[in-house]
Amino acid sequence: MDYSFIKLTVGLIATIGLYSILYRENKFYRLTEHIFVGLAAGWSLVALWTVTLKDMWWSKMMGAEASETSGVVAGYWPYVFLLPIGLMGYFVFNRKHSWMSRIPIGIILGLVVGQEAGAWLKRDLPQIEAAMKPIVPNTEVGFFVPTDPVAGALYPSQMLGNIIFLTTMLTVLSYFLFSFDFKTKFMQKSTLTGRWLLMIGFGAIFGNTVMTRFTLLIDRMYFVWIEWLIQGVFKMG
Amino acid sequence: MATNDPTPRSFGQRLQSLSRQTVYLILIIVVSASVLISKFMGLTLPNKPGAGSQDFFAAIMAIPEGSTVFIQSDVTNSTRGESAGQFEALLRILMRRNIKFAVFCASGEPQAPQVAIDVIARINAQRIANGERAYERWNDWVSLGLFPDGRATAKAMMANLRTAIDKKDTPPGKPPTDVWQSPVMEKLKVIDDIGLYILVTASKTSDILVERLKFAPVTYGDVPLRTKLGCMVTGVMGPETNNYYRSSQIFGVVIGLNGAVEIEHLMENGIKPGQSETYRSLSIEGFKGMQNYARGMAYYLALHTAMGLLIVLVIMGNVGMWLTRRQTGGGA
Amino acid sequence: MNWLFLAQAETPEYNFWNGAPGSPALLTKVVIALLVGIGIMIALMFAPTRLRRPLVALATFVAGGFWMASTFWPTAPDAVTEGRNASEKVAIFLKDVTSVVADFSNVLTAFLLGLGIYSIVSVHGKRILKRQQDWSFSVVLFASIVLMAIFGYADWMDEQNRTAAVTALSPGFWNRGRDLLFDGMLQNMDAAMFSLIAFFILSAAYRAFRIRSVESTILLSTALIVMLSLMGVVVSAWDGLAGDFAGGNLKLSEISKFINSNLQTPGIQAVKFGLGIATLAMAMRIWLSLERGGLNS
Amino acid sequence: MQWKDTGWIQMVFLLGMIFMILLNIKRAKGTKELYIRRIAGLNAIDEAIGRSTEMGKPVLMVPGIGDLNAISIQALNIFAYVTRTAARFANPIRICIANPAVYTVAQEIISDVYQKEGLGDRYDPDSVRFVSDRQFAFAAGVSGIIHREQTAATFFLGEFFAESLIFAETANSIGAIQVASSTETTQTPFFIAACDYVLIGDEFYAASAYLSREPVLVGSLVGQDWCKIAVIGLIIGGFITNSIEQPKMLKDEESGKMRYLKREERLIYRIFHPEVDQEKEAK
Repeated sequence: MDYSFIKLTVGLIATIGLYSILYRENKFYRLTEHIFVGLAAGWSLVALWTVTLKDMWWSKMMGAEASETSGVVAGYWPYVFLLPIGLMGYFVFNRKHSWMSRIPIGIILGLVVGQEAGAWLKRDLPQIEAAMKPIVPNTEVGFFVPTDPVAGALYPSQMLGNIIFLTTMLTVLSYFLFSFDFKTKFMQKSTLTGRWLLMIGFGAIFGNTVMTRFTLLIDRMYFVWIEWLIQGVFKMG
Repeated sequence: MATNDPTPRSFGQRLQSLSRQTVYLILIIVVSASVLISKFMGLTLPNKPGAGSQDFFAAIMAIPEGSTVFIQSDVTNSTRGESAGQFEALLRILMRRNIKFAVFCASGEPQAPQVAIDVIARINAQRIANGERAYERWNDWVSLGLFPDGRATAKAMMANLRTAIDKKDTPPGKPPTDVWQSPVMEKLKVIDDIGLYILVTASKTSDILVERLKFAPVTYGDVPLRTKLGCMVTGVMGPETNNYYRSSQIFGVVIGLNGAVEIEHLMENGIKPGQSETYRSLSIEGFKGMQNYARGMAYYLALHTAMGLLIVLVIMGNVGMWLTRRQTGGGA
Repeated sequence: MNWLFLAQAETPEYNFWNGAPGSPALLTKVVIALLVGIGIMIALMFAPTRLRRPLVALATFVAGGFWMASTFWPTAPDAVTEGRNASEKVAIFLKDVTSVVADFSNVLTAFLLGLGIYSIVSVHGKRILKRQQDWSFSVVLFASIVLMAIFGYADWMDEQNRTAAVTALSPGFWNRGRDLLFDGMLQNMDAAMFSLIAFFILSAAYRAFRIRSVESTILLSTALIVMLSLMGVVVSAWDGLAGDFAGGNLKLSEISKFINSNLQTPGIQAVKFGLGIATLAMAMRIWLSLERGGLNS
Repeated sequence: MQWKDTGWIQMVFLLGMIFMILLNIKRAKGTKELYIRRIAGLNAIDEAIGRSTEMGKPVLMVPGIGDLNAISIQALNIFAYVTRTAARFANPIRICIANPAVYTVAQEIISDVYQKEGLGDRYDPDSVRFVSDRQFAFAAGVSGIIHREQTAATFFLGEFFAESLIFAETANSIGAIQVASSTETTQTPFFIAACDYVLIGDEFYAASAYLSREPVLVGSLVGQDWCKIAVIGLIIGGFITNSIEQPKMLKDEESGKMRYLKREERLIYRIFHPEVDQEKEAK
């Protein structure tokens, strides 16, 4: 048995172990689950230094010697202040000083939420712009869009689409108004329509997601039957 | 469960009460059979590429030869089913068109760079077997490795591309060297110098890039692009990423397994005039006669049967409910 | 002073803030700074109660303030090199510091990982000590952590001393072990767990998707059309049947395109607009420490 | 000096939104009762806790698998409410967490809830657990907890991705009551299929205001509504402007024929893309 087949077989056993939950909760699943969580935690410990702290913190603080291919990199000592800040988090289990854990948390949160305003500008505003669709058609060009359309023209069939687009957008937005007590029939209808039209979006998401999930299963079955059985055991193809 | 139920069941109730385990078993059988049939019969199923994939294909076919494309590949083997098919198709096109690329991961998934390198090795082996030129690491492509924080990396690339990428790769027969000395990277100074920025992802990294990257509009041949960012995403991320495509925040989007098949189909047949919705007169030759259909098509039959099964089961459930209701006296 | 704390190709200029790698000066500075940092930490332990909340609020405000400033401060033109005015200098400073600050939240979160590991050890350690149900599995869990950590680090250290060419020729013992644990087991477990969802989707759809209300009917019929439109065989058969009837608009590909661009897109966009605004509001409340209860109680 | 990427109009709009949120928070501090519409899923929280009390089984809470950000904090704020109710009935709780920083905050918030209720001795630090920071190891671990502890009520609120359906179906298979919400719209349909009560979109953010009636939160919610109305207004204004310009024609400089306006020539486009004008000036 060569190494790559052993590796495939280990993967197969792990797969069967996790799939066994489909029948019912059992000891084999429990064993696989604990190995899984253990390996993941072990890997986090490895990645902690090799992926995060070494490059993002230690090398920047201590610098790097010159090598054949790159020059000297200076070390910047102020990076060391991050360590005591991080350590303050460990006061969380101390009743008297637990408030100190909020300092690193506050800094992390600040660094994350501070980016939200900028993110909103680049993410949402262009979509708002794209939602501003014209609804006055250029009727002289025909009803449906031909294969060779007039540049810049809006065909009546497109207009209908744009009206539906805007109706959906505005009614769905109106569904998410929480602090207004809608007394008028029109607004009540609008929020209800919004909820219904929202379901179209969710339906589309459902359809697309089904594709992904089934593909993952297909890939697993490909692994089991083609890669393990046919290519691994029977050494074919 | 079913066996403990003392009351005799109607047909309608039975239709609704397949046990979970039965449903699971049917699914495994259906999918396994389809995968095996597809493998041994080598089926090619029809497909009709959508606008997102067409625009994506048009852009990577229009970009000038010799320019450098950034590929941010954030996928691992856990979404191999969809992502690998897309990634392989992308690589085949880039290699056939002699476009240089730098591949990296910016999602903190330590395994992703190796997964990408493995795929490149596989495609390269196929190229050599087909008598094509091997794509050489360092001269034709580089691996920039891992950037643990996508947000920070995108921001840093916008601010200063040269300092944001502080990585080494291995030239043939030499020790690891600063990537900026590689032919792939040496001409780049700011982020607008890259040809295209393509994201292959199974998660929300598309949001992160859209929120942080910004490109000046550019025209490649007949294809005007308002941005150089394009995405290959899994089906789940499809509808959300599609919004960015609809508002021109990305130039094209390839969604899921169907998208992988669409790209393979476009590679085979190209785009004929009038076919592309966005660029009506655009005409692109495909790569007829080369190996275009690959992993996407290998899984496509199973996708049909599995989705067909889901539809049948949902119909069964609803017919069952309808029959039961009718028996128990009207719309009770 | 040089605010660009990053690697540069040329020999760097040394100043108060940095030092040559491995030099005694740099080490001394690091040690002194660490001692000062720990000193500040100890001093904070004696901070009066009324100062506590403002201190946390100040930390949050300063951290978030950097990104807010870099969002709202106008950018400086790239071309000019001489004669910057004060506001342009600030803009350049913000731009340079971006790549430094960008990593901070990751580094801090990494320092907190110990707490997470402590939680795992505490839960499972107690189970083993008290011989509770399934304690043997907890032993397996610890063994997995230790194995993975040992092989992971050993392989990494090994790799530091190896060139890429050697790795390809003969993977060492540590490399094989790590590969088996990570690629062979962990990655496959990821994929297997991920693919379980296919089963769950099927059973959830079979059990729950009934045409009961307007909402469920809409959701179900859209899902059906989208799924059919993803099946190439169905699309080509349907499109063939529909032909050019009604301007070719009854083709399945056209119908799904219409739903995609005129109903699905605005629906999802509107939800995300709401979420975006709510996130922005929440971000502002956290940044300015306006929340009562929870974090700021 | 320039706002090259965005232009000052966009900055002003963003600042205006922030101003509206802050203004309403300030405004709400003075008043007592502000209206919030009924949110169905939230009324189910007490029912779910009540049921798990009857059965003597634990309440499970998962604040998603995201990093420490506004979403996780929001989820933990809702869980603080759930925990308070559960603590009064001496109901055991389990909070499973996938990020060490979120874990730290959760320990802090939850122990605080018990202290405030005067039930400090009932608090078990192990009830807030860090399971794994790897997505599917987390999913496997939480599924195991659901199966073994037979949780009677489950709350999945926060940033969920693919693992959402694993949790929801597992909990469904043991008959637990489920209240769920994901800020990821991609997961909402699956929660709709598998859970009893689902909060859609930013109902999740409205939840803490609805539950606590805290003036700051209620005021912020009102401010968010103002922002949404501003967005609606912006869209309406935009499509009217675009519609007015739609029939407009001008003479093409190259061919001399009449043609419709190009995208870049429209007013709205120029407002949103100031760099277009700047580039022209530069030429």
